[in-house]
Parts: sequence; C-alpha cells; structure tokens
Amino acid sequence: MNLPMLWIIPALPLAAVALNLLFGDRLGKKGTSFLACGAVGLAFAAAIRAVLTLAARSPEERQMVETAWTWFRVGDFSADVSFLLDPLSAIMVLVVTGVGFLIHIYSIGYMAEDPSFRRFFLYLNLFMFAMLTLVLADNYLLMFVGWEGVGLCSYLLIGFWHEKQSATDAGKKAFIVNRIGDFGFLLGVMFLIAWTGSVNYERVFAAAPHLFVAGGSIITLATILLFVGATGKSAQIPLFVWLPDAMEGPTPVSALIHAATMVTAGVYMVVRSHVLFEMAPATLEVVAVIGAATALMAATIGLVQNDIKRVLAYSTVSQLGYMFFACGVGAFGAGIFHVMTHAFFKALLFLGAGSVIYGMHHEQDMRKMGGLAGKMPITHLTMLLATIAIAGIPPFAGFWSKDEILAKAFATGHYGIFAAGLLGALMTAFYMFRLYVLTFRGKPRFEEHAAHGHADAHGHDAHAAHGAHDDHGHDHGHGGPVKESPWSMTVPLSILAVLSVAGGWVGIGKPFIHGESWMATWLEPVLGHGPHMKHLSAPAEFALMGLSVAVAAFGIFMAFRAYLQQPSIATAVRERFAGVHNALYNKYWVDEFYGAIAVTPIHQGAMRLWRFWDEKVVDGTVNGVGYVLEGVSALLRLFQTGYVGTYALFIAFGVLALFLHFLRS
Amino acid sequence: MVPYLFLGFAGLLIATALMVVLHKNPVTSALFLVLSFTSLAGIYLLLQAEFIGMVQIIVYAGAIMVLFLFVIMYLNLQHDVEKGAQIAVRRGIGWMVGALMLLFAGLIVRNGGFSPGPVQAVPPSLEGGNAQAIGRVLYSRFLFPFEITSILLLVAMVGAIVMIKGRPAADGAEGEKE
Amino acid sequence: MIPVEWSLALSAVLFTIGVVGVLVRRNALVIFMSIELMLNAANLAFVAFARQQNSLDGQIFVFFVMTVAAAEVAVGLAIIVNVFRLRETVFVDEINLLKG
Amino acid sequence: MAALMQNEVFQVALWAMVKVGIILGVMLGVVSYLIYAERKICGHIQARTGPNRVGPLGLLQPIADVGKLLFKEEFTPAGANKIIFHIAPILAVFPAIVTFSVIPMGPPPMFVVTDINVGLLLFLAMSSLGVYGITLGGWSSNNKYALLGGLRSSAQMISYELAMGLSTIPVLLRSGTLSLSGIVDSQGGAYQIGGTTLPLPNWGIFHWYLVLPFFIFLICSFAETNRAPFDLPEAEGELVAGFHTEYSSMKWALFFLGEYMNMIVICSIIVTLFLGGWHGPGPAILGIVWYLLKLFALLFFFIWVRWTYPRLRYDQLMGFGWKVLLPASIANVVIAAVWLYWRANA
Amino acid sequence: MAPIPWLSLLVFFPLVAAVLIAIMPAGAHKPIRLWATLAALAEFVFSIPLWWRIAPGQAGFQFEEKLDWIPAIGAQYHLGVDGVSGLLALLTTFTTLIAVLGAWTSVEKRSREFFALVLALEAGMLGTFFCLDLLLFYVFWEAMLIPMYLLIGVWGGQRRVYAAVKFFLYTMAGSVLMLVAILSLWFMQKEMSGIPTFDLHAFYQLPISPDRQFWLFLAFAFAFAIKVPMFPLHTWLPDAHVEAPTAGSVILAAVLLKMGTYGFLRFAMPMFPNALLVCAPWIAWLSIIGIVYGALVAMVQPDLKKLVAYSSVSHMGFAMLGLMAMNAQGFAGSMMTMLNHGVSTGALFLLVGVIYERRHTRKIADFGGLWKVIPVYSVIFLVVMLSSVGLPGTNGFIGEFLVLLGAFKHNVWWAVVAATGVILSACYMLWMFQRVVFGPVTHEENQKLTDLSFRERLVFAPLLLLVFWMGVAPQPFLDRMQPTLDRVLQMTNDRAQVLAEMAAPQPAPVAASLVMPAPAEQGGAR
Repeated sequence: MNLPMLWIIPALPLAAVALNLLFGDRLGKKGTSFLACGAVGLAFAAAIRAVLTLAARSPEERQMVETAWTWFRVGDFSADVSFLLDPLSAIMVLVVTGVGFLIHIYSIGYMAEDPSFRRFFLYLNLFMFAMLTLVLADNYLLMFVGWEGVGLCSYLLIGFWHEKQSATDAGKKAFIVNRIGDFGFLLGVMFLIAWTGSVNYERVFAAAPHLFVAGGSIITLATILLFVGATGKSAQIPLFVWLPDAMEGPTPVSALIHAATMVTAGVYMVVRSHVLFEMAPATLEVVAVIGAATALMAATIGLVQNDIKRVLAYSTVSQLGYMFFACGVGAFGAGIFHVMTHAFFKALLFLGAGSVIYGMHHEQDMRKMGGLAGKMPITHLTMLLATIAIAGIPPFAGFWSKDEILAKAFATGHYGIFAAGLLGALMTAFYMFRLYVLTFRGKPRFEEHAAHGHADAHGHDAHAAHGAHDDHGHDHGHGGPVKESPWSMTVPLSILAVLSVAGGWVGIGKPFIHGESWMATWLEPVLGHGPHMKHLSAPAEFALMGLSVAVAAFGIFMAFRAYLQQPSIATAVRERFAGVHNALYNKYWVDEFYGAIAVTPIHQGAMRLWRFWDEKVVDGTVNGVGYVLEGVSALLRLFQTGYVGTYALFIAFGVLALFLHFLRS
Repeated sequence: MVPYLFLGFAGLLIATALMVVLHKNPVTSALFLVLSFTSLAGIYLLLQAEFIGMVQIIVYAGAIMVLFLFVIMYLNLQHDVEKGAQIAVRRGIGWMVGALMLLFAGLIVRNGGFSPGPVQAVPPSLEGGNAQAIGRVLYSRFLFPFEITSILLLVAMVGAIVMIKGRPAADGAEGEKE
Repeated sequence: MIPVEWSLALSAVLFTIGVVGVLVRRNALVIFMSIELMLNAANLAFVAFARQQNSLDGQIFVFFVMTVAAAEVAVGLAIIVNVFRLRETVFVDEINLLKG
Repeated sequence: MAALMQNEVFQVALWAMVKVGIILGVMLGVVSYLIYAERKICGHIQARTGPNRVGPLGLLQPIADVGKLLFKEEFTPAGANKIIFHIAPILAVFPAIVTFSVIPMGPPPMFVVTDINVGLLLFLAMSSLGVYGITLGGWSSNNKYALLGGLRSSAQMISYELAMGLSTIPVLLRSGTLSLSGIVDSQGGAYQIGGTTLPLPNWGIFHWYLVLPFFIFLICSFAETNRAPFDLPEAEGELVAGFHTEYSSMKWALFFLGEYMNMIVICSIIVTLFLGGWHGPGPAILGIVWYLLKLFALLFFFIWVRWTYPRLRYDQLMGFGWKVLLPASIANVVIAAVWLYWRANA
Repeated sequence: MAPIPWLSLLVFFPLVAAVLIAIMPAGAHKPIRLWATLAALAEFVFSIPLWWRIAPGQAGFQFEEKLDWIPAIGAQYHLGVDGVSGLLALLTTFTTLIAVLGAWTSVEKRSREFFALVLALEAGMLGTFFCLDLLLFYVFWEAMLIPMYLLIGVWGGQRRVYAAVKFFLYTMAGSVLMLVAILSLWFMQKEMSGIPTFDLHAFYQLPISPDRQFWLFLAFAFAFAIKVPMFPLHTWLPDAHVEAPTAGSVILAAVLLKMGTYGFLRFAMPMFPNALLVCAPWIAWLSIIGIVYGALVAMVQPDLKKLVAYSSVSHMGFAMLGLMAMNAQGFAGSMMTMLNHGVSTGALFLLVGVIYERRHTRKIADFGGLWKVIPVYSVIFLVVMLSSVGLPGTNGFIGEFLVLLGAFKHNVWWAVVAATGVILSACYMLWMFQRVVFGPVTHEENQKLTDLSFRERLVFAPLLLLVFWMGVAPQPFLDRMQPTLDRVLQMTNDRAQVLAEMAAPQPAPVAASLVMPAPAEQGGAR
C-alpha cells in the first residue's frame, strides 16, 4: 500500500505559492487561477485519498503519523516537522480543503477585475498551506507554525487593499490581537514542555495524567493559557474585537478565513487538547462561560448592525461562542460538528453576501438593498437555505449541531449556559432573517442608475462613515444593472447550499437512530466516550429540540414582522430603547475601552519612556559624565598655560619631589 | 697634577656655564657654551674617555653650537630684554628651585645615595685605544640601539628640513628666496 | 684617580645651572642651550661612573646621548626658526601655541 | 729647583713648552715665507715676477709686510660686538696651532710633540672649531658682506668636514689606530702584495682603496682652508672680502696667519695619512727632511691650484659636497671595509 | 593539525586587502568597489569551510595556532575556533560581503578609505572571535573600535561626530575595566602557578574565590553589557546606528553587538561561575527590561533606523536572557538569536539604507504607500520584518522560542514578562510597516522611486534564503553550536561547584540551584 503522503497536502498549495511567486507574472489571470485552484483541488483530492485510507482502517488504528524531518533538537527537547491524520484532523482537513477549493473557484469570479489578482491567490494559497499545517501538525509547535501562518495570511488578506487606511488598520489589529493570544498559547505550550518535556500530542497526552494532578493549578494554568490562544484566534471575549474589523478584506477571504476555517482553529486546538482540558474542570468552566458570553454578546451586537458583512461577522463570533461552550461543557464532538456545519453555511452566507455585494456594485449597507430575490435568484435561494440552516430549523445542517450543543449543555447541568444558548439561538434566527429580509425581500431601496452616481459621489463619505466598505478602487460594473453573478460564483454557492442542507445529517444521533451518530463514532478514537457525559432520555431530547425550533421560529417570525410587514415596529423599538441600541450599535464600546486602557497608555508611556527616561535620564547621565569631565578639564586647563616656562617649572618641581623621595629612602 | 687639572677645568666649566645662563647676549652665551663644552672635553680626557672627549668637541662644539650660532645669526638676535615684575618673580623662583635642587643633589651625593652596580674587576682593554674599545662594544652589544639612533638621526634630519622648508604651496615664493 | 664624588658634584652643579637657565631665561635659544648643559651634566655623570666601574657602558650611553642631542637640536632649532617666522619672537613667554 | 727638575710631570711640561715654542716660532716663519711663495708663484703663473724689491728676490718682503701691518690703524666698525670682534681672529689661529701638537714630523720622540691615541680625532675636532673664528668674525663686524661670508664659511666647512672625516676612515681601517704616529708607522717599510715585495713605499696613497679618499680629502682640504676654488667666504667679487672685510692691521694679519697655518696643518695631515708621513729612504733621522719635502710639495700644489682654477658657485659647492663627495666617501668606506675584512679572513 | 595557518589567513587576509585597497588611486571608485567586493567574497569563500571543517561533534577548540607574542609576560598569539565562534565568524564574513555589496552606490565620497576600513573591521572582528589569549582578545577588541569609529565619524549623518565619540567612549569605558580585570587575572595566575600567561585555557582552570570573582565578573560584564547593549547602557546604540552609514549599521548590528554576548559566553560566564550565580537574576531582569523597554521605545520612534536600533536592544535582550537561563535551550536560543538578529536586523538596516539612498530621509512620516511604487522591495521588507517579529517558519522564531523556553525552565516569570516582548515587537514592526509600505502614496517624491536593482536583489537573496533556512531547518546550525554550548555549560557548572566547595567546606547551596530545576511538581506536588 502506498503511503498516504500527508505532507503533500500542505505542500501542494505551498508549491503553488512558489510557482506563482516565480512565474506568476507570466501566467496571466487564467493561468494564475488555474494554478491556485488546481493546487487546492489536488490538495483536496489528496486529502480525500488520505482520509479514505484512514477510514479503511479499524477504528483503533485510525492514526497516521508522518515525520518529514526533525525541525530542531536542543538538549532534551526536540520538535519535528511531522504530520498527523486522525479522525479529528480528517474532518478539519476535508473541510479546509473542500470549502477552500470552492472559495478559490468563487474568487476567480469575484476578484476577476482586481489588478492584484495574482497577489490575492498567492495569499490565498499561502493561507491554505498554513491552515493545513495547523490542522495536520502532530505537535503543538508545528501547529503554532500554522497558527501564526494563518494569522499572517489573515493580516495580509485583511489588508489586501493596502492603500486603504482602514484595511491596513484592521489587518494590523488582527495580527496584534492574535499575537496577544499567541503569547498565551506559547506560554501554555511551554508549561507542557517544562512538565512533559515534549510538544508531541501523543506524548503529552500520554504523560499528562501522570504528571499533572487533575484539577491542579498547573494544568489549569496551562490550559487557561492555551485557551487564551484560542480566544485570540477564534475571536472570543476578550479578544474578539479584530474579527468584525477583518471584514475589510475581500469577501471570499471573509468566507474562507474569518468564517469557515481559520477562526475555528481555536476550537480545533481546544478539542485537540481535550485530554488536558478534561483534567482541568475549572478551565472548562471558564471556556463554557466565555463561549456563552461571547455567543450572547455578539448576537446582541449583530441585531442592530446594518452592514451585511458585519452582521455575518458578529454571527460568526456568536457561533464560535457556541462551539466553545460546547467544549466547555465537555461536548468536544459537538463543537467539532458545529465547526463543520458552520463552515458550510457560514461560508455560503459570506459568499452569498459577496455575490450580493458584487451584484450591488460594492454596496454593503443593507438599508440600501431590498427586493433582490428576483434579480439574483440563485443567490437568493442559496442564501435562504443557509439562513434557515443557521437559524436552526430542521433538517438543515445548523439544527443538528446547534441542538446537540444545547442538549449537551442541558444534559451536563449547565442550565445557565443552556439558557444563554437558547437566547442566542433566538437572536440568531432574528438577525439572520432580518438580514435576509432586508436584502432580498421588500421593495428595492435603491435606484438602479442614480444609486450608483450617488454611490460615486458619496463614496468617500460612506468610506469614512462605515470604515467597512468593499470599495477597492476598481470600477467594474459601476452604473450597470443589478444582476446575477457569473457561474464561477454561483456554482460554489450551489454546492455549499447542498452541504448546508445535508451536511448535518452525519450528526443525527440518539433520538432518531439507534446508537451514536456517525459523527460521534468517527470521532470516538480521538475523543473517547466521555464517561461523564450523561445522555438524556429520548423524550427530553425531543422536548429540547422542540424548544429550540420554536425559539428559532419565533425569531424568524419576529424578523419578518418587524422588517417586512410592519417596519414601524423596528423603528419604534429602536427609539424606545435608544440607549441600548446605541450600546449595541457601537459594539459596547469595546474598541474604545481597549484604546483607553491599553493602546493609548502604552503609546504615551512609551513616548515618555523614550523622551524622558532614555533621552533625559540615561543619556543625561552619560552626557553628565561628559560635562563633569569637561568641568574638571577646564580646571586642569588652567595649568596648561601654553608657556614652556610653566611646564619647565612643573618638571622642576617633579624633579625636586623625586629628589626628596630619594633623600628619604 | 690630574686633580689640579680637574679642578681647573671644573672651575672653568662652572664659570662658563654660569655665563651661559647669565649673559644677556645669546651669541656670547653660545660662545661660553662652546667653551664649557671644551672644558668638559678636557674633563673627559682626564677621566680617560679620550674618544668621548674628542667627539664632544666635534659634535657639540663643532656641529651643534655652530648650528646654534647659525640660527642666532640668521634670526639676528641682539641683547635679550629682560625686565618687569614677571621676569623678576620668575628669576626668583628659578634660582630658588636651583638652589634647592643643588642642595638635594649635594645631600644625595654626600650620603652616597647612588648605587651604580658592581664594579667590574677587569678594566676594559685599552689596547688599540679607547676608541677601539668603544667601537667593539658599540658594534656588538649596542648594535641595535646604534642602528636605531642612526634612524633617529635620519628622521631628525628629514624633519628639520621639512620644517624649515615650510609648506610649498602656501609660501613657495618665500622658499625660493631662502 | 679623581674621586667619583667630585665628578658627581660637578655634574650636579652643571645640571642645576642648566635648570636655572631654563627657568630664568626667556630666550628659547638660551633655554635650549641650558638644556644642552643639563644633558652634558648627565654625560659627565655617565663618564664618571664608567671610570669608577671600569666599564665602557657609560661612555656608550654618552655617545647615544650626544646623538640624541644632535637630533634634538636639529629639530628644535627648526621649530624655533619656524616659530620665529610665525611670531617674530623667540621669547617663550610670548609664545603660547601649546595652550589647549 | 733641582727637585723640580726631577719631577716627572714638570719634565714633561717643560719639554712640551720647548717643543711648542719651537713650533710656534718655526710656524710663524714658514707662514710668512709661504705668503711670499704664494705671491711669487702666483706672479710666475701669471707671467710676472712677483715681489722682488725688498731684499734679494724680494726675500725680505714678508718682514716688511709684518712691519706694515703692525703699524696700521686698528679700526672697529660702529655697532660691532667688540669683544667678539677681537676674539675672532684669535680663534682663527688657535685650532691650527693646537693641531700641530699631534703631528709627527719625524721619528719619535724628538719630532713628535705629543702622541695621543685619538690624534686624528683631535685634528677633526680642531678643524671643526676653525669655523668659529670666521663665523664670529663675520658676524661681529656688523656688516652684511661679512655676515654672509661668515655664514657661508660655516656652512661650507661643516659640509665638507663630513666628507673629510669619512675619507679618513679607510686609513683608520688599514692602520687600526687613531694615533697619528701609529698611522705613520703603519706606512713604513715596503709595499707588499701577498708575499711579494714591490719597489714602492708602503704609503697609503699606493693602496687602491685609499686613492679615492686621498682625492676627497684633498678637495675637502681646499674647502676647509677656504682656498680657491672654494674661497667663497672671502669672494672679493661678491662679498668685497667676505668675513674679514672690516678687519685691518694685526687682526687681519691673524686671520691671514690662521688661513696659512691651516693650510700647513692640513697638508701635514695629508702627508701623515696618505703620503707615508716622515717615512722615506735613508736613516730615520732624515724623516724630518722627507716630511718637509712632502709638505712643501703639497703646499706648492695648493698654491698652484689656487691660481689655476676659477671659483665655484655656492650651490655648486654645496651640491658637490653633499651629493658627490659624501656619497663617494661613504661608498668607499664600505668598499674598503669589505675588502679589508675579506683580505683579513681570506 | 593543519599545516596551513588557516585562521590567521582568515584574520589577516582582509587586513592585507584593506591595505591594498587603501593604496589604490583615490578617484577610481568603480575598481575600488569591485576589488573590495572581490576581497570580501574571497574572504567569505575562504571562511565557508568553517561550516564543514568544524567537526560538529567536537566541543573543544580546533585549528589552534599558538605562537609566542610577548614572551616576557606570557602573551601569546593564540587562535582557535569552535562551534560558536565558527558560526559567528561565518556570520561576520557573510555580513561583510553583504555590507560591501550594499554600499556600492551609497558611498560616494572617499570610497577607497571606506572599503578599506570595512575590510579592516572584518579582520578585527574575526580576530576577536578567534583569539584564545586574553591580551590578544583585548587588542582585537579595541582595534575593532577604530574602523567603526571612523566609519561612523566620517561617513555618518548629521550628528555623526557626536555619535562616533559616544560610541567610542561608551565602549572604551567598559573595555578599560575589562583590561584591569584581565591584568588582575594575570597576576592571580602568576601567583598561583608562577607562569605568567594570558591563555584562556589557563584562566578556565584558575581557582578564584567567589568574592573576588564578583568584582572581576562585574568588570567583564560591564564591558560586554555595553556592547550587547543591555538596558541602562544602551543609549549609544540608537545614535550610532542612526548616524552610521548603511554598511556600518549592518555590521554594527549583525556582528559587533554579538561581541558582547559572545564575551559573556566565552569569558565572563565560565571564568566566574559563582559570581554569575549571584548576578544572573539581576542581569536577566535587566535583559527582560531591555526586551520590553526596547520594544516600547521602538514603537514611538519617528525614525526608521532608530526604530530598528531599539528593536536591536529588544532582540539582544533575548540573547542575554537566554544566556542567563543557564540551560541548553537558553544557550542555544541565545546563540540562534544572535545569528538571527545578524541576518534579520542586518537586512532591515540594508532595507532602510535602500530607501535612504533614494530619498535621503529616514523619517517614517516621509514614506507611505511604497507597495504601490516598489513592490519587490516591499515584499522583501515584509519577509524581513516578519522574521524580525519572530514568525514561525522564519529564523526569528527559533531563537526567541528557545530563549523563552530556557527562561521558562529557569524562572516562569522571566518567560512571562519577556514574552510580552513578542507582542510588542509585532506592534511596532507592523505599525511601522503600515506607515511606510501601506496606504496611498502621500509624498510626491515617492512616486518616482525605483525598485530594487539587480545588485540589490543579489544582496537580499541570500539574506532571505537564510531567513527561511534557519527558520525551517535550523538543525544544522544547532548541531554545530551545541557541543560547544554544552561544554561551556558543563564547565560553568563544574567550576561553580568546585570553587564554591573550595571557598566553604560545606557545599554551598547556590551551586545546587544552578543545576536546572527539574519539573519540581512531578507527581503533583502542588
């Protein structure tokens, strides 16, 4: 049997990067897109092949390790460049390559007119490489390579339109916030190294039970630090602030990186480290609470945003919160399941939004949309399916995963968190359908021709006001009618729509079928049974499902009511709760808060350090020594009259002194 | 007879040396210096250092002092004017220092406060003369310092010439005149 | 044989006269001459010791001192001539080019 | 008195005094007739007779001259440095006389005043002191021609002294001593190459490596004595009379005396170093004769040269001294040293 | 023993080349730079065998050359190379080549003297790395200053004289103390064995009482700390860097700063282990302050070169911290950081030099939007910046990670505080990058900038190669340095123990704590 050749999966996009870098200027757009998509497609194929090989094995042997080379080895510590494929990473790798491939294809259409087409695919491929490294790594350090690598690509892609101040600001913010998370992650890894002497998953997990006391302070500290890393990458409280800003990037980027793949890396990491987290219940509590809080907070902010991508961004943050509180309650499998389904429908949502934006000639404000259903039928349909999926209506994908999370939360007795999740589901359904309604239903709130003149004239206003405007200088389609996007965009939409509908069926579990769901079975070799996991009775399960569906339905109804049938309700509510609205609209002023407590003081403190400490104190001391010497020499200079006679006299005195010395001895 | 000669030369030496210092006219000073060098050469002869004595005359009297005279004449120096309080103070300090120094030195000499090392049992062979003996030592044990000295002289010569010639670009005309 | 102390005393006197000359006079040339006097005082001591020690080394040193003196005079006089060209004086209390 | 006569030191001193007296007397006589000879020879070279009125063939002319000079007016220029003006002529004579004390004029001890082991150095020392008389005379006259003459002479004499001193070194190398008597001794006997004796006296001049020094020494002698063609210090065409422009009467006579004495001294030295000194055929007692013969021949040569060659320009003089004579003599020292070393060790 | 005095050739070849270049005709700018480059290239090629010929498994010195120098005081001309100095020497020759090549067009006036001085500097640096005799070390150490002083003082910017003098005096102040300490050691050695020597091997064996060590260590540490530069002694660096010409900055950053850490590793630490134990926490905390402080101050610099200079302070803080951690990871990390810093910061200075040469300004505010105008430059800048930030996969990460790991093993708080430097480095670098490269082109002059020439690409290509090589496969580097580092560590620990026992009859507790605390909590003590 051939080796699965795991390393080829990340190597393919990397090769594409190299080729693009070297020969990209000769390839032209077609060649570039073929190269980039081809590489990812091949990687997808290789991933399928590897996973099939894995699946062919018996569940206990479903683990493949491939060591490429020893990265570095110092003293008793060593780190390898080696790859691991097990059921967990198999899911991730398939999602990453699969969704990635679709988004690559989508991008061909979306970015067709951008002058930096080649650079875009370069970054995208680089991202694929980093993400696959992250997912396939078999130790924390190599994972960290991917971890930082995706951060870098995210930085580059957010700031893709680098002439736009807000874009580069957002990119920088993303990178730095991620770095803060990485700081935690790195320290967490160091804890592991210092105590277990290794970064290899297998060895760490094998050694952990012997070296750590379950619930002890060390393991708690280590896992908390790891979780800090996860909050950075996966945009949880308190480090979520970068993700909404990241919408400055091109929409396919938002779909791929900031919805489907990269942001889930934190979840993946936590799930990957479940052995450790399970040993630290306190950490799990923290994870759960933070996840729930994030889910709620992001959802509330999402309620009032007007920018279509921002709504999706907050929805992403919120959904990530779900995943984390799934992990926090011990339902790691459910977390990963939600990662998968979320990848499908959220990618679809973003791509759909991208399609809308494309069709609307770079208009992102939902208040200026409406009634697009007829003009963009495929987009409309696929978006609708995705919205239903995220709202949690069975049998769409989102329902299964979200319901499992809520059920697990309830089952483990986290009722508060369960309640928060339910509330979050309500709001999710509401704001998602608000988005749907505002975009596709009702009457168009734009004038097809005048609107664009208007947009042109006030392009800069909008730019300044929202800061999140997909205005990137190229002027394709300005002034044209709103129409459906090209096939390269609609085909991926359609495929993702299918997945959004059916993707969740792999997780249909207990109440419907006998035994564990296919998903749980598949993940079992990695996650184990979770002995503490209580199962609810079937009626209770059904009751919970009913509750969540009802909540979702209520949310949908409210949305239709407030935004389609009686828009005055929305206005009234907004005016009634102006303060709350304001807080939500301004995202609870978190950015401003961080600015006030961290950014400004550090900046000013640094300035003071430089101007006062460095230039006055340290250099002052140094120069002071000089001045003192100068003073002393000015005194001594009096002796240097310049007259030879004086010198001769001094010499004579010296001779006399010498003579005296001789006389005395 | 030798001690008398020594005393005579010594008296001459001190007298002329004093005149060097005291006389206001530099030319006269120089001439007295020549005389004192010659007296010193006489003392050298008495101390059985014939070679050094002759070289003293050749080098000091014959070369160095001629150079002095040459320069004095070239600069056309007349009697020094030495008046004023500053000079008086200086003179006072100078003589005082001199007196002290002499006192100390005298005390040291009287106390035998010098230890020049062990006396060589065998006096140096003077067959072939003092000059030959010195030559033997000079070209064997002191060969390296000797060579160094020759380089020193060369350097001094070049230095003196360069200094006197001045900067060629700045005052080429002046150089021409000289 | 002349006692070495005589020569040393003579040398001391000569040296002192040189010192006084340097300190008292203001004519650079005379100061120079006084320096020569001091050198000669040292030479005298060398020769006297050489005689006392039955060694030629002292005389060799005198030889070297003379060479150095010759070099010194050549350079020194050149300097004085240059200074005279510049300042029109050879009086050391009117020249303070060395002042830093 | 008898005790005094017994005292060894006194005896030595007395003998020296006697010799000095004799030499001084003889020298004065020789000098006056040397001047006479100069004028006579000069006259004949210029196809005239020279002094011929005072006494037979003018032989009493020198006495008359002395008488005239004695009675001439002493003139001291205004602004002259009087003491030095007076001392200078004395300084001009004194070195020459001193040098005579070491010249072996015949076989020792009778014809040698004193024989010190650094005799040659004494000669060099004294000739270097000879500068003072001229220089100071020129300076103290308070006359620019005199001053220039004095400066010229000091520079010239110092320059040529170097070559002169260096040209004596091969002689020293051969004889291995600085004593003039020793040098003369080394030139006694017959000339030998290898084992064979040649019909030649063993004089320095006949050794090939001493030929060049001989000529260098000779040329330097002209310069040292300020005689033509090197008589620039007193070049009458340019400097009136050079350093002695302002001198008259006996002071002038002393300068004159010094110059001619110097000539005699330097010729004696040449004889001693290169021409075998007092050695010659016949018994040793004839040495004084041989010595005088050689000396007079050389003096004649000096006079002959003076009236034959024109004067050099000053820069030619200096260039010749520093760029020709000095390198040549240095080269010769090296060659002679190598040759002698090789021969001694062959 | 190789019959060819290879190390001496390496040291003196550049010197000879410098002399030859110095006597070339002054105006011939083009032949001069060509020959200088050829000389630097030849030197680099000569030095490449260091990579293979230093047996990776061997810890001690190799290719030793020993000649009497001043027999009266036992000073010797003693050269040798081991893994650490070999790598640093390679870095030196490489950097010099790059610097010379980079200075082709930037140095217009007195180019002959400039290149001659750069080559002379190279000779001094190599000598410093190779010599095993303390007096010789001191001589090279001081000799190195002179060319650098002149490079700054003659070819520098506006305040070049101030900077040059500051640089010189600062360094001098430390090295004079070091000289005193060296002499003191010499006297001790003479007293102990009767044989006067400056030999390093002898000093390694010399028993010194702990209280005496303390002062000697301080003297050495002061000299090296200035060179590193450590926190309160760093202010010469920004001035020197800002005023120095590009090539000078590159060499200064890439090699000269390493002298300090190298000095600690080679001299101060193994010779005075007990004093080190006392001082290590202080030095470590100073390094940590340096890391954070350098990063903070770098953040607010308006001048590109100054920013890079302060980032050097931060990075060199990592190198010092690694040394003070006193374990394998810390040492290796420190050494890697030195090499990385040489490559990355050298490249950064070159990059700043490139735009300075075109625009004659280094103010960040004068730039902006460069990506649009000069994309190739910007991409290289990006990569180098990321390597400086310590992105995994580039060289910077390996060093920083190992240092942090070593520090973590020694004292958790060291690592925690130092790791904030990782965040801050991202802050200042990205902010700077954003202001320089991103955004619209704000200055008209920048519109006409030309992208990198072929020569400049040639300069950066090997640097980028190294950035990735050392990031992706650093093991060859680590293999070469580790035996030596282990030996130093071993020697330091052993000596500490022996000397402490000698000072006090009962084993001193400090000696035990030097041995790295194993995971104290094994089995869950906490």
